[in-house]
Amino acid sequence: MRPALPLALLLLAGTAAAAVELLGNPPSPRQVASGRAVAAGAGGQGQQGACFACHGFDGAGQAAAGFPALAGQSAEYLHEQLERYASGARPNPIMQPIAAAMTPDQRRDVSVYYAAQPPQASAGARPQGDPALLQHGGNLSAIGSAERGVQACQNCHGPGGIGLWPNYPRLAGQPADYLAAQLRAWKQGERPGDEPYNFMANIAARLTEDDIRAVSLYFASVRTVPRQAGTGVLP
Amino acid sequence: MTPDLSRRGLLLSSGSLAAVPLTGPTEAQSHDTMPATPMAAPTLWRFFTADQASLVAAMVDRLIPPDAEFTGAVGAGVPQFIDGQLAGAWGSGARLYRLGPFAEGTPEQGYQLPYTPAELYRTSLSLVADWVRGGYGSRFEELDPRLQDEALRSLESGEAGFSELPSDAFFETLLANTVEGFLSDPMYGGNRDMVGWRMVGFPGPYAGYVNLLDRHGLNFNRPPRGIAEALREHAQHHAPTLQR
Amino acid sequence: MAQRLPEVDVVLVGMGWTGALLAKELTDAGLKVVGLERGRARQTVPDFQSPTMHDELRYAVRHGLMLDPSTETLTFRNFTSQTALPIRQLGSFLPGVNLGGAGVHWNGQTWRFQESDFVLRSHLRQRYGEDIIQDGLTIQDWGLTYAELEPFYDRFERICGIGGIVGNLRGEIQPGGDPFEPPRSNPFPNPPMPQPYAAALFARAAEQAGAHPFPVPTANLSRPYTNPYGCAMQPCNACGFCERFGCEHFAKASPQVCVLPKVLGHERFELRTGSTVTRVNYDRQGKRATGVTYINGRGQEVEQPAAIVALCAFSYHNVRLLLLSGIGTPYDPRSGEGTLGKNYTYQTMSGVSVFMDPDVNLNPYMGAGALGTAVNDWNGEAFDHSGLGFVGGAYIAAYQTGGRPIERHPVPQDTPRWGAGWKQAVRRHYNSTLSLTVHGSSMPHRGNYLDLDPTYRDSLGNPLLRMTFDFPANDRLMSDYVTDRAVDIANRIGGKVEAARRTGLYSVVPYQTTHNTGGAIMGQTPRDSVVNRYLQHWDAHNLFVMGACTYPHNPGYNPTDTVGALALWAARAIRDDYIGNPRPLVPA
Amino acid sequence: MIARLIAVVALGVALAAAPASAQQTAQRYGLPPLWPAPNAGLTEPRGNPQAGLEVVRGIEGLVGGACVNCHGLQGAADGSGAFPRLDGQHAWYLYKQLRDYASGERAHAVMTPIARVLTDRQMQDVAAWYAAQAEIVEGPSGEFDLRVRQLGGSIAATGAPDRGVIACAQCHGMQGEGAGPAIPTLVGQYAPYTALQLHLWKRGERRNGPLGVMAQVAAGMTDEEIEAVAAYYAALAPAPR
Repeated sequence: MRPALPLALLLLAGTAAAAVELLGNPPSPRQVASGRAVAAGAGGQGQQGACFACHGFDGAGQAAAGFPALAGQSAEYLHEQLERYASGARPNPIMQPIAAAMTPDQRRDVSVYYAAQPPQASAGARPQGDPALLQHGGNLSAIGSAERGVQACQNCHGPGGIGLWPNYPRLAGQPADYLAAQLRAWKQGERPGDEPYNFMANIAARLTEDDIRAVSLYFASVRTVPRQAGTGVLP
Repeated sequence: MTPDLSRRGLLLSSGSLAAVPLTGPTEAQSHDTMPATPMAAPTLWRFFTADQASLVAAMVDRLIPPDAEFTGAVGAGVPQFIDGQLAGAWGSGARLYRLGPFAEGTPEQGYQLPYTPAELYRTSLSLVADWVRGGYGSRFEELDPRLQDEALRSLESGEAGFSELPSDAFFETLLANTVEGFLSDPMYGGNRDMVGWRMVGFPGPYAGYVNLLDRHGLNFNRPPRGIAEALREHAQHHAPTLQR
Repeated sequence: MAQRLPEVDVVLVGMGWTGALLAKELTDAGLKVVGLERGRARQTVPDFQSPTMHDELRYAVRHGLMLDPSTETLTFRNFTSQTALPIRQLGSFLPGVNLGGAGVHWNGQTWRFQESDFVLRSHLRQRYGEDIIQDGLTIQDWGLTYAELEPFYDRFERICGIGGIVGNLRGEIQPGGDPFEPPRSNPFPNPPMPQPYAAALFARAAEQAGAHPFPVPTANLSRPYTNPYGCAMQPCNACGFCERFGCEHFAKASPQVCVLPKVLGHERFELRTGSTVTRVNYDRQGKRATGVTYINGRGQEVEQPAAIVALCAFSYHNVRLLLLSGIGTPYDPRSGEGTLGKNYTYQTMSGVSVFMDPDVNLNPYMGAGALGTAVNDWNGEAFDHSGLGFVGGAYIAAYQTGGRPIERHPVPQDTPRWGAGWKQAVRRHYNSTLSLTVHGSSMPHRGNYLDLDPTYRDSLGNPLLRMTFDFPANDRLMSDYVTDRAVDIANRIGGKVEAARRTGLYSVVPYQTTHNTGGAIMGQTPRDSVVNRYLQHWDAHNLFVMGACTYPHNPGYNPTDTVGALALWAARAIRDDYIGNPRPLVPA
Repeated sequence: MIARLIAVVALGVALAAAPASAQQTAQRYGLPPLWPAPNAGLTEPRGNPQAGLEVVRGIEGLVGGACVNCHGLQGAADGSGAFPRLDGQHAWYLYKQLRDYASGERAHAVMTPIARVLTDRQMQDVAAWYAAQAEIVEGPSGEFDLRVRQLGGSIAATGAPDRGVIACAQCHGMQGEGAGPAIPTLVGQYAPYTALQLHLWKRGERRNGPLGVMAQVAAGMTDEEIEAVAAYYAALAPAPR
C-alpha cells in the first residue's frame, strides 16, 4: 500500500498545502538521463542486468519471449512494480534480484525513463490465434461475464485496454503470454496482496483457463496508439 | 420591456456595432485574445431551421463566451448538442408528465407549461426573434454583445413579456441546456475536444482513483477521454489531438 | 376481466431492497414467493458496465434509471389551501424503477438511527418536559425499540458489507468512530475507505471546533467480501459514479449484488417483470388481503391470489397503493382523524461551501457515494435541546461523491449566472471547493400528508398521489442552528465560506434527497398508525408494508439502513411467528 | 460485357444463389429478380441515422450493451478483430443481422440479448447510422505476409471450383465492396472477424445467409485459405464511398 500522506501535511489544514505531484509528471531530463543509464545497465551501485536486454531501450519488450512493453506505461505504475519486485511482494525470479539490486533512486529514474518512451504502434487485427477465442476475450473486456460474475476489464483498464493513467496499466499490445502468465499467477495465489484490495486476484480467481487465454489474446490484438507517451498525460 | 434606445444609440455611435458573424465573439476579438471560433463544418440541423440555429448560436455564445484559453458554447458545439437533444427523446417530452389540466402554479411546483422542450424552443425562438426585432430593430445576431446581454437579461428576468409563455422559462431551459452541452460527454455533440472538461479539470468517464484518495493535494492532470474516445484512438490508429 | 392465477404463499409488490430481502428470507422459510416488478430485469453484467454507465447527462441529468413521470408521478402543494399540480419532471427526489429499484442508484450512506428516535415522544417529554414538542408536531413513539432492532441492523450491514469504524461497541465508546452512534453488538464487517483530502481538512477543522469526526459508514466496499448470503462483492475503485448510477464493479451494496444472486433462479421464487400492481384485493369482513391485481407486460389484467401480501415498492408508492385499494382510513388534516397518509416527512437539507485557494487540489471526481467524514455532535439527541426551541438535528459531512461537472460546478453566490464571469468562476472553483452537507431530521406536522389527487391520473387512469408538504418551523430552526455549527467548522478550514440555508417554501424543483418517509407509519395502536411494530397492517394481518413509509418521523440520517433492518425484522416475525400462528401479532 | 453479366447470372442460378449485382442486372434485362426480398417480410430499411446514433449511445435497457462500447461511435471498433467494423456496411445487411440475432437465427451470446431489446425501428435506425459512417482506419497491411495475401487474392478472384468454393468476388464484388442490400462489404474488415465468420459457416454454426451459399463456400475452404482470404480483405484499402 502507498504510504498515507504525512500527518504534517494534514496539520497544514487551513492553508493551501503544496501540490503533490505524480512521479514523472513531467519527466525531468535529469531523471530520464539517469534512467537511461540504468536501462543500459550502467547504473552503478551493484546493478545487475540491463533492462534494455529484455525490454529494449525503446521499452517495446519482446512479444515472442513474453517480456512486457514498458514504453508508455505510467511512471507510477512501473515504479510500484519495481518496488514490489524488490521487496518480493511480486515474486519473479528474474526481476526480483534486478530490482533489489537497484537503489531507490534508480528504480524511480528508470521508471520515469520508460514512461517517457512513446509506445510502439501495433497494427492489431492480424490473424494470430483462434478468432473465436479472440472474440470471447473482447466480450469479457467490453461487458464482462454474468456467468462468472466478473465485471468488464474496460471498467478500469479502458476500452481495448488503453490503460487508465496512472494506476491501471495499459494492456493493449502487451504480449499475450505475459498477460496470461500474470492472470494465472493471480488465480493461483502467486501474487497475493501485491496490489490494493486484491482486485485482480479476485477477478482472476473467477476466470477459466480459456477466459485467461481469451482476454490475453484480445489485449495483445488491439491496435495500439503510436506517438503518445503514457496513456495520454505526457506532452 | 423596452430596450434602452438611448444607450443603444450611444453604442452605435461609438462604432462598436460591427456586423457580428454567426460565431463571432466580438468581445473576445476586441480583447485581442483569440480568433473567432468558427463552426466546424456546415451543420445539417435536425431540429432547428437555419434562422433558429443562428439565433441559438448567438445566444449561447453569450451565455458561455469564448476566452483566451477556452472556446465558448459555439466552439464547443453547444448548438449542435441542443439540436440533437430537441430532435431526440428529450425534446419530444420523454420523462415529462404531459396530462392536463394545465395551470400556472407556484415556483415551488415546478414546470407547468403544456410544451415539450421541442415545442418550448419552437415557440420561444420565434417570440425572441420578433421581440428583439421589435425592440432593437435588428436580429439578435447582429446586436452588439452588450445589447445581446441586455436582451438576454430581459429574457432571464421575464421582463420580455411574451403572451404565450414566460420568457424566463425558456431562458432557464436554454441556460441549462447550454451548460449541459458544454460539460456533457462529447458523443452528444457538445463539449467538443472536451473543452469543458479540460477547462475545469474533469478527467471524464474513465475513472478509478481509489489508489490516489489518500495522496492529498495531488496535482492530477490527466487529459480527459470521452466515452467513445479510447476506441476511436485504437481504431484510427493515431494519438488523440488533445493537449494538456 | 382479470385472469386469475393459482394462489401462492407470498406476493411481493416491488423488487427493490425490501422485496429482495423478503424474497430471500421467505423462500428460505419454505414459502413460494412471487415478486412483481413493474420495470424490467437488469443486472450488474451487462447493464451497469462502464464507460456507458458513466454518462452524466443520461443518468444524472436525464434520470435514465429513475421512474418515468409520464407513466406515474405525484401532485404537490405546500398547503391545503393551494391546488396541487403534477410534478411534471423529477427534481427534488428521484424514485427508481426496474429490478433493484432505487437500491441500484443510491449512494451507499448507511446510518443507524439513535436509540431515542424509536421512542421519540416519550424521550423528549421525559428529558425536556411536556412543552418541548411544538404545537402541530405529531411526533410519536415507533412501537419498537432500538435494542430490538439492533440485531437486524447488524445483519443488514453484514449483507451490505458496510465499511466503517465502530464508535460504540456494546456501550463502550471506541476511538475513531462516532461516539454518538447507538451501541453496536459488533464492529463493522469492513474497514472504511481511505479518506480524501476534503474529508481530512474537514476532520481537522471539526476537531478544532470540539466535534468528533469519523468516516461515514459506507456501502461502497473497501475490500473483497462475501456476505452472509454467500454473495461475493468487490472493492470500490472510487470512480465517482454512485448516486444516480449503477455500480459496474459489484462494489456498491445493492439488491443485485447482495441478495438477488441467491433469489433469482431459486425454485420457490418467481420474478415477474413488467407487472404493475394496481390494487391489493381486500376481504373487508375477514380483515384479510386476498392477493393483488396487476397489469402485466402485455397490458392484461391479472389477479394473483396470495396468502401473504407484502408491499415493497418505494416509500410513497406503498401509501398510494393502500389508498387505491381502500385499505385503512385516509388521514384528514382538519380533524386529525385517520392514519393513512399521515406523518409524511422528508429531510431538511442545507449546505456550506468553502471556496479555497485555487492551488488546493481537492480532485472531487475521486469519489464514492458514501466517501466522506462526518460529525454527529448536533444530530438527534446527541446534544441538549433545552432552550433551543426545536427538536431533532443533523449531521454535518464532507462527502466526496464525485465531480460530475454538469451538476457540480460550485461558484460563489455573487458570481454571474452566465457569461464570462460565470465561466471564469467555474474554472477557478471546480477543483478547490469543499462542500459540507447538513443532513437534517424532518419532524411530522399535522399539515403534511399524502392522499389521492382529485384531478390528475397516471397512464393507467388511476388517481395520482397528492403530497402536501412544507418544512415546519421546528425543522427550519433546527437547520439554521446546525448550519451555524457547519459554518463555524468551515471557517476553520480556510477559504471563503458561504452557507446555502434552508429558506423559503419547500420546492419540488431542486434535488434535495430521495428520503421520502412516512404516510403508512408504524405505532402502538391502530388509532395512531397504519402498521404495528412488525410492519403488519392493523386492518389486514396478512398484509405487510415495508420501507420508509412506516417511519413516524425521519431522523437526521439517511433511511436505507433502517429500511433494511426493518424488512429483516418483519421477515423474522413472519417466519418464526406469523406462519405458525397467523393472526394480528399485536393485539389492537 | 453483356455476355459476362449473363454468365454471372447463369452461375448464380446454377448455384441457387444470386449475386446482388446479378440481381440488378437481371432486373435491368427484364428478367424476374433472383431474390426480390430475401427473407420475406424484411423491406429495405428506412432508418434515420441520427435516431440510430441515440441507440448507439445507449437507450433504456441497453446500457452495458450499448453499441458504442464495442463498435465505437463511428463503427470502426478497436482494431483487434474481436468486434467487426460496421462503418460503411450496407444498411439492409446490418438490419438483417440484428433481426437474426434477435430471432436466434444468428445466435450470439452477447448480440442476441442486445438485439432483443431493440425495436424494429431502432434496428433500422442503427443500421442506417453505421452504414452512413466512414471511419479512417489505416490498413494494417504491413502485418500480413504478401504470400498469404496472394493466396487470399486467388481465392477471392477465382475460388476453388473443384471444392465448390465460388470466387468471393462473384457476390462480394471485384473490390470486396459487397452489394446492397444483402451482401456485406468485406473491404478493410478486420481479419480475425472475417476468419471467424468463415469458420462458423464452415462448422454450420452460422446459417443466416441466403440459400446456404456461404455454408457451401466455407465448407470447401481450408483453414489456410480462410486465414488468407480474411487477410486479403483486411488489407484492402477501402474505396471512397
